[in-house]
Amino acid sequence: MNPPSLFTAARNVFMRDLTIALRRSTDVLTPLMFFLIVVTLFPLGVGPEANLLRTMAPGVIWVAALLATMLSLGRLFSNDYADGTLEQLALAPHPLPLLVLAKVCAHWVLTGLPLVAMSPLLALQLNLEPRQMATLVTTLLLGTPVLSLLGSIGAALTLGLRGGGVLVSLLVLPLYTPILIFGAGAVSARAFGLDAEAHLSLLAAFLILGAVFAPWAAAAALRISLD
Amino acid sequence: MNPPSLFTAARNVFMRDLTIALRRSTDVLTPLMFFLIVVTLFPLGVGPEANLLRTMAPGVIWVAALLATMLSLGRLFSNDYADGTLEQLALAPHPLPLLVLAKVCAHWVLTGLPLVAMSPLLALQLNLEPRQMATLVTTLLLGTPVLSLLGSIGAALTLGLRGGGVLVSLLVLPLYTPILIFGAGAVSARAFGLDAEAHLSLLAAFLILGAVFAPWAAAAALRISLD
Amino acid sequence: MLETLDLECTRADRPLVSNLSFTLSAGELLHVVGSNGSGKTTLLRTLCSLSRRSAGDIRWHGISIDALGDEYRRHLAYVGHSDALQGELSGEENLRVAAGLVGTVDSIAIRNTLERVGLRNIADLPAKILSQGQKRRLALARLPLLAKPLWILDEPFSALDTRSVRTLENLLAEHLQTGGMIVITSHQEHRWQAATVHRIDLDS
Amino acid sequence: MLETLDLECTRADRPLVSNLSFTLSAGELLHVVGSNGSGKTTLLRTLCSLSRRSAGDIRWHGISIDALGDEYRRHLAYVGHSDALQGELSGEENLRVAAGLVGTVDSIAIRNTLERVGLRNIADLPAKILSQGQKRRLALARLPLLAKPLWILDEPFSALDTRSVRTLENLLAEHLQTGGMIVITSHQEHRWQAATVHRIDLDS
Amino acid sequence: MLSYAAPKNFYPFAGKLIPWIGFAAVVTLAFGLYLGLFVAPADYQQGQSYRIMFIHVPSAWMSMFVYVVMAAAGAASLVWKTKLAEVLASACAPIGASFTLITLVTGSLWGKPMWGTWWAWDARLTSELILLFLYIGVMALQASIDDPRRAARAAAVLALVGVVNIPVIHFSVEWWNTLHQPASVSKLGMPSIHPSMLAPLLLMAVGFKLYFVAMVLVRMRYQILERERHTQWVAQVVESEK
Ligand code: HEM
Ligand SMILES: Nc1ncnc2c1ncn2[C@@H]1O[C@H](COP(=O)(O)OP(=O)(O)OP(=O)(O)O)[C@@H](O)[C@H]1O
Ligand SMILES: Nc1ncnc2c1ncn2[C@@H]1O[C@H](COP(=O)(O)OP(=O)(O)OP(=O)(O)O)[C@@H](O)[C@H]1O
Ligand SMILES: [Mg+2]
Ligand SMILES: [Mg+2]
Repeated sequence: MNPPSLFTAARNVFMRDLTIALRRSTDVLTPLMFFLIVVTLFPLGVGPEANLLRTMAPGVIWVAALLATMLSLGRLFSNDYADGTLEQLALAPHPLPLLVLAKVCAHWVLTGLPLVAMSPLLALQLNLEPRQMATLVTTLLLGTPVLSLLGSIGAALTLGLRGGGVLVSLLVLPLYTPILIFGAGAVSARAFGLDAEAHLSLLAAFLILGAVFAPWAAAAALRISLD
Repeated sequence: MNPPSLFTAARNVFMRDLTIALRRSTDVLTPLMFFLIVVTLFPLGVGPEANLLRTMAPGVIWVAALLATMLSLGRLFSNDYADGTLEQLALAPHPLPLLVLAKVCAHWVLTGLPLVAMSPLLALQLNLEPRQMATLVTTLLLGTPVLSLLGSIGAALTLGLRGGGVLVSLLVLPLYTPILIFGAGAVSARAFGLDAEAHLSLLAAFLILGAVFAPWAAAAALRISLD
Repeated sequence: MLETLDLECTRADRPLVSNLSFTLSAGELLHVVGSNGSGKTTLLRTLCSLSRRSAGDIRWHGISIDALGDEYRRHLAYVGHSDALQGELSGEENLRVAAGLVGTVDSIAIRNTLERVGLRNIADLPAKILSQGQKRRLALARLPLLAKPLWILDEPFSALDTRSVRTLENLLAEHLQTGGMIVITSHQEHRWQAATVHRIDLDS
Repeated sequence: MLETLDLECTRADRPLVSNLSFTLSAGELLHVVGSNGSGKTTLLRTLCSLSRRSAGDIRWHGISIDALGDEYRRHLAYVGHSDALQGELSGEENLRVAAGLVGTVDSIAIRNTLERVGLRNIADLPAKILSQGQKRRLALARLPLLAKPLWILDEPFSALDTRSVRTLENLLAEHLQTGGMIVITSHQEHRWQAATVHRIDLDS
Repeated sequence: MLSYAAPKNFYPFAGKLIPWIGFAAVVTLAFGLYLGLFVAPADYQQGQSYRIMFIHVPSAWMSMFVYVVMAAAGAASLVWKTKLAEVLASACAPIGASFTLITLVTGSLWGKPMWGTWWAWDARLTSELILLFLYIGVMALQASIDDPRRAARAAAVLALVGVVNIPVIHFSVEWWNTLHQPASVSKLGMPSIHPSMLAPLLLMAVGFKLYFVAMVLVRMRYQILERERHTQWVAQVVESEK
């Protein structure tokens, strides 16, 4: 049996995660539904006034995206941890950060991407201006992968801990704040016809930094959790 | 060994849950911190304008309370399920609904009550009017137990299902909407100096109904999950 | 006295056990054997009323267990594949909880039981850091403590070291001598110290 | 060749195994015995590089495994207390995933292996509905499939029925004949079919 | 010098240092407070309330400084796997969290007379609040893991990731136009503050640092005892201190 190239192994991990998730289609649907429901809760809590809703909308949508991603982090490693698969992954003859990156990519495809696809609909519901729509989609497209990347660190650190689900939010949400600020900020800026380019390039910078460093941190955290 | 009275058994279950949670004080702290952090995220997303924040505040605080309770639902049964304790509970010679009620009470003491205690601080941060403060605390005091009660049904139904954490939110959040509407509605009404009594009596009615019916539904759901 | 009449257990509409009738009286042991996947666990969970049977009846002293409900469960102790331990609680606390659920808590009895299964000196460690076999011993310690007449045990010997296997065998023998009943599965052969041993082979 | 030098393993700063030195060459088997909680699992995980040792060294063909890193892991197969199965995936898919991670996937080899461990006819069921012993067999099926020289097995015989125990014993014998190495724990006694059997008792 | 890194040697060494550093901290803090509360003149704009500054500003500096120390110690513990660095990192978290809390409380108290509100969602205030959350996250993570070595390493990873927040706090006043005071003391070159106010401020800053060192040593000693409780030398120490 020839050792597969690193790339093949990573692709196998990626495909495996997709297969498992699609086997349970609710797994893909639920973060999306959560996103939708949280955004819907706000008009219920705040009242139906259109102007107020429009001002709040970028923030609300982004916070909902943060929470939906965060909630779905449990899936990233914990099933694999509980049944011992993660040990096998750590024993694979490949750099763990790259396998982690493959898992994070799968996670993003399963949660981040659907959120991005869904967001125009919500923007419509909350009366966003048409010119804000494109910015919203772009910021989410740049920002949600960072959420998955940063989240993987928190998920790895809290593996096997009781109350892990809530603990991970405590670790991860503070790290998410810059993305929230620039993401929602960009969309709000467009409401006044301002340029959002600076915000967007910052988000892109976060994405690159995250893709380079987060897998290493997450892999280190995994090895610690398995010890 | 004499069989204990029903009341003793329920008290034992209640005390056990408290002991386990206090053994891990983070378990008690994290939903609280989550509540705080979510409320903090909104100004970051929406911007710092004080008037806007004040209008949003009741809705934001209530939505955060909903989410914090919902997140902590995982703790209600799933640890007991994973390690087989729940089977033993189902095999105990006592009506399961009452043992469930004991567990729900423990859950509320550990999550709902701290939220209520924390809420005045958040009200201050979001510039709520002083007269709204008392209403906020009252609505939370009446509403959070209902959240725990309704949540127990969702938690029982999703036991052992993959992606349970997100699935439970899907089942439970729609059930939570009436409480959100009347809870946040009461606080908003006070902003205009209106009376909130009708809202409060509705919340009290929900509480009584929930306490009577939810444990039965949750117990039935538990037996189904264990089959 | 536990008896089944034409019991049938199915999994996803596929019958695993069918037309099973047996009677188990005080002091008797029923050893359920069968290859992996033959339905031993399914049968035991059905006897506990955790899973539902698809046909037939299960009776406790002549009355159907459905009619008895909690009254049946009062007489029953079950140890399954999983240990039912709270990782956060110490060994002693775990036993205390188990006892509190079905009877009064007796600290001395708990300490004696821990001594018996050889966990006395680590009784204060949280259960989650115990080794596989130590956890298993803690789960089994519920049996002598709770003093129920009917024990239903699903591979209780797994993960135990040789000394603990002997301890458990003695526990079983004592229980039978005092008029208890045992339904047990095990892949190993044991010399049961019982007056009457029934054996059901699910493979045949 | 696997060797340890004055190895020490600690749990929560308490030493469990200390000053352990052994050498394991091709075709040899190391049976680690000890009572529950004596540190067998801890030792095995340390040998896999999953847990960190607190002192001493572990060498693979003379080079410290820290220096080797992934190169060491390329030669190693580990089956621990848990089965490392994805409940959602079928038996065949589970093996396919395991193979894909460390080598090329060969469908025929997978089918033969499933045949070998007696799971061929339920290879399409999702792993979560399998019985305890069937899961265990699926986990063990990775061993012949992956063809690694060093096998580290933590109580592989648990939950297996008698026929599967024999199958596994044959697998082990074959592996040793073809120059493999095995580190194993088991509470039962086995007649190992190995040229050289080392035995480490952690209780003494 | 290296031999002091062994817990066994560090323990008595730290024990000897603590009284001296503690004493120096008390003296500096007392003198600084005296100068700040009684000698420095009232501010022509803010009257007396500005004196909160002598607590607020040094503790704000400390809240960030301690985090950096914690992250650096964490990094050292991951790289060199030394026990002492692990212990140092975990001793930092609660102290840093307290300084952050003090900053937030004193800032709020100061904000009421100055800005007419206890709290505003200004960038610096918010990022300081997030710093508190980061500290609490590190502490919560540490408390959730039983094995102290694992706990220390996990907390180190988290602390390192969170260190990006520090520049955000510091530069937030320049990046966003906000309510909060821009740097007036820590500015390079000439500080734009009167010397009679600067002196007590600097004294307080030094005092807080000394206090921090003393506290951290005390906590480290406790943890070392706890973690080495199975060893011979701890048994001897416990014996001799009975
Ligand atoms: C809750 C409210 C407040 C918080 C969280 C807060 C936070 C901070 C922080 C983190 C620093 C250190 C910044 C650095 O060195 O980079 C700082 C410094 C400072 N703060 Fe505040 N602050 C608050 C309220 C106030 C108020 C109301 C005033 C007075 C108007 C004030 C005046 C100052 C001054 C003068 C400095 C020193 C700036 C320097 O020279 O670096 N703060 N504060
Ligand atoms: N949903 C399902 N669909 C089809 N078959 C199922 C389903 N759930 C369980 N089974 C089958 O039912 C059997 C369950 O057997 P059970 O767990 O009772 O076996 P067992 O005798 O306890 O085996 P072991 O010795 O391995 O513990 C297995 O063969 C399993 O494949
Ligand atoms: N955090 C901890 N603090 C103290 N002791 C611990 C901690 N974690 C594990 N232990 C102890 O370390 C030992 C772990 O042993 P291990 O799991 O290696 O045993 P084992 O030989 O595999 O036993 P078994 O035969 O039961 O599987 C146990 O005695 C356990 O109590
Ligand atoms: Mg079974
Ligand atoms: Mg073991």
